[in-house]
Amino acid sequence: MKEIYLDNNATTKVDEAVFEEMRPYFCELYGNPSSMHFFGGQVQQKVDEARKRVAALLGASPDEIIFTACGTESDNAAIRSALEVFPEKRHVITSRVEHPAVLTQCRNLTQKGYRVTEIGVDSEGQLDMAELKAAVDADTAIVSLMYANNETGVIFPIEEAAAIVKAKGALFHTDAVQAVGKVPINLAASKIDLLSLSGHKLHAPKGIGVLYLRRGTPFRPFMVGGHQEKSRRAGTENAAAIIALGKACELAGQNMAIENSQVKALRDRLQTELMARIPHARINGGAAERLPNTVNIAFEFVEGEAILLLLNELGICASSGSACTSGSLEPSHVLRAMGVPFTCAHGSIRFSLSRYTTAGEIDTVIRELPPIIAHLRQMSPFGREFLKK
Amino acid sequence: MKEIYLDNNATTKVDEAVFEEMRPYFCELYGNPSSMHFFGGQVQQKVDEARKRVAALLGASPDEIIFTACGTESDNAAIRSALEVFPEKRHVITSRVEHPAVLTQCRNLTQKGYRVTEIGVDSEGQLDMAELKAAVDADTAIVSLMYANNETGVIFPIEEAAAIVKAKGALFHTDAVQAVGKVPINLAASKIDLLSLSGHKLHAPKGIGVLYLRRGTPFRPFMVGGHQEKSRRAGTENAAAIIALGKACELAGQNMAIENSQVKALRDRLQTELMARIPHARINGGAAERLPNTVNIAFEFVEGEAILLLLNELGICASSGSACTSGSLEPSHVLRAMGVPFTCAHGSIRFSLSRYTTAGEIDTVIRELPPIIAHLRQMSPFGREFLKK
Amino acid sequence: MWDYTPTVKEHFLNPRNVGDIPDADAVGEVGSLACGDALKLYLKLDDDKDKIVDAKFQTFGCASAIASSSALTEMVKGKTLDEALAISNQDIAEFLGGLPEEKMHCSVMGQEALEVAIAKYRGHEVKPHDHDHDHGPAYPDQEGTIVCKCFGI
Ligand SMILES: Cc1ncc(COP(=O)(O)O)c(C=O)c1O
Ligand SMILES: Cc1ncc(COP(=O)(O)O)c(C=O)c1O
Ligand code: FES
Ligand code: FES
Repeated sequence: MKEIYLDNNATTKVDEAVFEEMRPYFCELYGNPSSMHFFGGQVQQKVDEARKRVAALLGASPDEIIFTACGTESDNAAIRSALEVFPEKRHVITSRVEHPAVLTQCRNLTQKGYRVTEIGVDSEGQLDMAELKAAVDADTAIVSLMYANNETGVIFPIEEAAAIVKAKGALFHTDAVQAVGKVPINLAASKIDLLSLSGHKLHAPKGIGVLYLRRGTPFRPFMVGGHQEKSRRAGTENAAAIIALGKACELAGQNMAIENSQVKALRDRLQTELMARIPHARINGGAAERLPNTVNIAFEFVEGEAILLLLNELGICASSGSACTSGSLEPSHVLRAMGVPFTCAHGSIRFSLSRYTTAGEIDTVIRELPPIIAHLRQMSPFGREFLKK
Repeated sequence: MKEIYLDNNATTKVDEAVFEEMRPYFCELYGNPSSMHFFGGQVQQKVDEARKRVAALLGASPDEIIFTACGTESDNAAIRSALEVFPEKRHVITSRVEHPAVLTQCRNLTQKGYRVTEIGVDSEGQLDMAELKAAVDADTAIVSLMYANNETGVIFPIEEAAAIVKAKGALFHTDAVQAVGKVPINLAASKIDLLSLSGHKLHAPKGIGVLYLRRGTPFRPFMVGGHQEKSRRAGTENAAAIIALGKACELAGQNMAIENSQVKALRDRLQTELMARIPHARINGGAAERLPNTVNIAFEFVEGEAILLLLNELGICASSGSACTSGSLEPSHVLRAMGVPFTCAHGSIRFSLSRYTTAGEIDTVIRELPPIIAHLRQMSPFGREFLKK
Repeated sequence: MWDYTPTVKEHFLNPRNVGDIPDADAVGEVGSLACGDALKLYLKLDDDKDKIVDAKFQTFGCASAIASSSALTEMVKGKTLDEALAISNQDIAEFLGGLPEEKMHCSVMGQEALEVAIAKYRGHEVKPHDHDHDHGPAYPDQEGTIVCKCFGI
């Protein structure tokens, strides 16, 4: 069965050009970039080139780019660093809808005596800026707010938030794992101190991430050992993956327009058609500014896993909540924070497209999903009651 | 120029079979293993298979294997976990010759009020067991001792050390990054609680490691976020690299005999011939039990970086613990801990072989190195004096 | 691996003026085996004892140290002692087309050896030089700039 892959916020296909770029660095040019011989040195040059490419996509300078193993590591590193840099500050701010890579870390801090404020969102998933403004104070070490939400695609007004935070002397970190490559980011003209991205969300392989660290920002490394990455992240450089990420960032820059035209048009058609064909459905965060590739729809009276598995039977890959929290019984913390009623939250499905998504694939979903929802509602006690009316 | 690669303790070539095994998981089977659809599920199965293969090489059970990003992460995770598990214990033990991934971390702890004991080694690089015995007490949270040294190849009596440590109730961690695949390890019949390995040292790619965690050992995750790896290590699973590591471990098991016969024979010939042809040289740790692939030779009156660069001109890749490769003042902490005189420490070169090393390559080094040493000694004020005599 | 310029490589692979001058007018020696770098510099002056007509060196050290020594001996030839004294380690690095930041200290030795040689020749007191030049911090400062590059690989 050929998959129809609409789960690009979970992970993406490695671009063939990205694969070709990294391919020689496994079996042929496998040297350690830090070695004292030409065989490592030639890899170092490619790593430097990759660093420049990543920096170019972000409007950053190459020495502000620290390669990590993934988005989670970047998030963990950013927050831990701030706490070590400001040992006297005992307050951390984040939002209720962050990815677990930020949220779990922050919640763990309450056990260590930190004050942790989780800023709320409105029913469209938009950040409560007044609450943020009221929360930052001189005791705040770091504020970590995501650029765009992985479940709903809702985009936070990050620059505005950063300005508020910087005015109070706290560090500002943004988890931009879902935003990079989908919306333009120019760190040169920004107040963001730290930013996380993850390669496998933008057609680079899994296992590579970046922590952007603004020049001059105090920092303590998370992973300690050798002096790689200018002593900011120890461990042998994952050269092949770094080189791949460099290429992926170059391509992301070139494809940004496509994400915001072609991909967005397909996403828009998907949501419009599904909303037209399926009653009692709503787009979570539908009225907010969103990523061009993401739509999260709540279908009342049915349950997400059942929808997913029936879609799966047809080769259609989507998700409910985030991949890493699945298996838990509670509906997504993001939808709960938005106040989405339980009846809807349980039946919410996220479709996330990419530049590989075709119109034909979208047509298939538009055709196949309505009968699946109808079928499940037919089976559901609440659904049947509703259908009777 | 075709390289003669004798720097396998720095990193290794990815085995072609390993590459083939992981190759489909970039552009075709790129699903997220934790996803709710068949497209991710099929990757999950391969990840499980890889976990079994890694476990088989170590004599461990699959649920004791936690995939990490590298050896450094595994080392960091092991030590940090022990401190969180035993917040009341304020003592940590390691050795003076550990890799920076362990040593830096331990030294940082002294600033946080921990007592850190660094066990010394004798002139052959062998661990002082009496010192270890005297150092462990009820306050010791963890003892971290490397299985085999990356610079000299000297193997520590790890099982004996583990027995001493476990008798006192501390956790025992070993950095086996250089040992796995070169010497047999059977964790089923061992007292080791935690063990680190790194894929790129055994013909898997860079960017993948393992932390072995004995069943029942208390643990706190280092990287927090999603529930991957049974909530013991967050972050999207690096599926391709995990699958590659599984294959590499399978091959390592099959090639263990070769490492200890063919590779060892080449290493022995290299060291015997170089010692016969070059006066005033000594093998660092030569009298100790060593890894079959490693030899570290000190050449008096000359400096390591100069040797390396002249070898490099001939395509020969090796490494040195010389300060001058690092631009720092002090030579390798390992050689200093062994009491190697500064005159020798600066001119120490490590050759590390692999199953890809050929007899012809070894012949080339045996032929080319003696004149290089003679040339540099001719240029060195100390060398000239010595040559006059 | 260090980013050495072609000139550094050339002077390392084919060092000029290696050796000694048995009837040297001035000899300067800095560093020691223990330090990991040492340099012995010989100068021969013209009949007026003013201009340097020949220079030779012996170096124990890394590629930068060898190349710096070689460069220095080329630079001083034909210079008066006072002109030679004006040569700074930056000048040596410049002559080589630059040195990596972490390796700048390797060129200091050349300048020091020259100072010692000339001072001794002129009968001035020589302050002991070995081991007093700054190799910089091995660990990063707040800004994250580092000098040391030991990766423990
Ligand atoms: C003994 C030892 N421990 C740890 C490491 C760190 O491994 P990695 O570079 O994969 O983080 C290495 C190699 O670099 C090593 O030789
Ligand atoms: C918003 C966000 N942050 C962080 C992560 C974690 O990234 P990774 O899986 O690369 O660790 C993800 C995806 O999993 C994400 O969507
Ligand atoms: S002589 Fe040691 S670093 Fe240059
Ligand atoms: S010569 Fe002594 S420190 Fe450099």
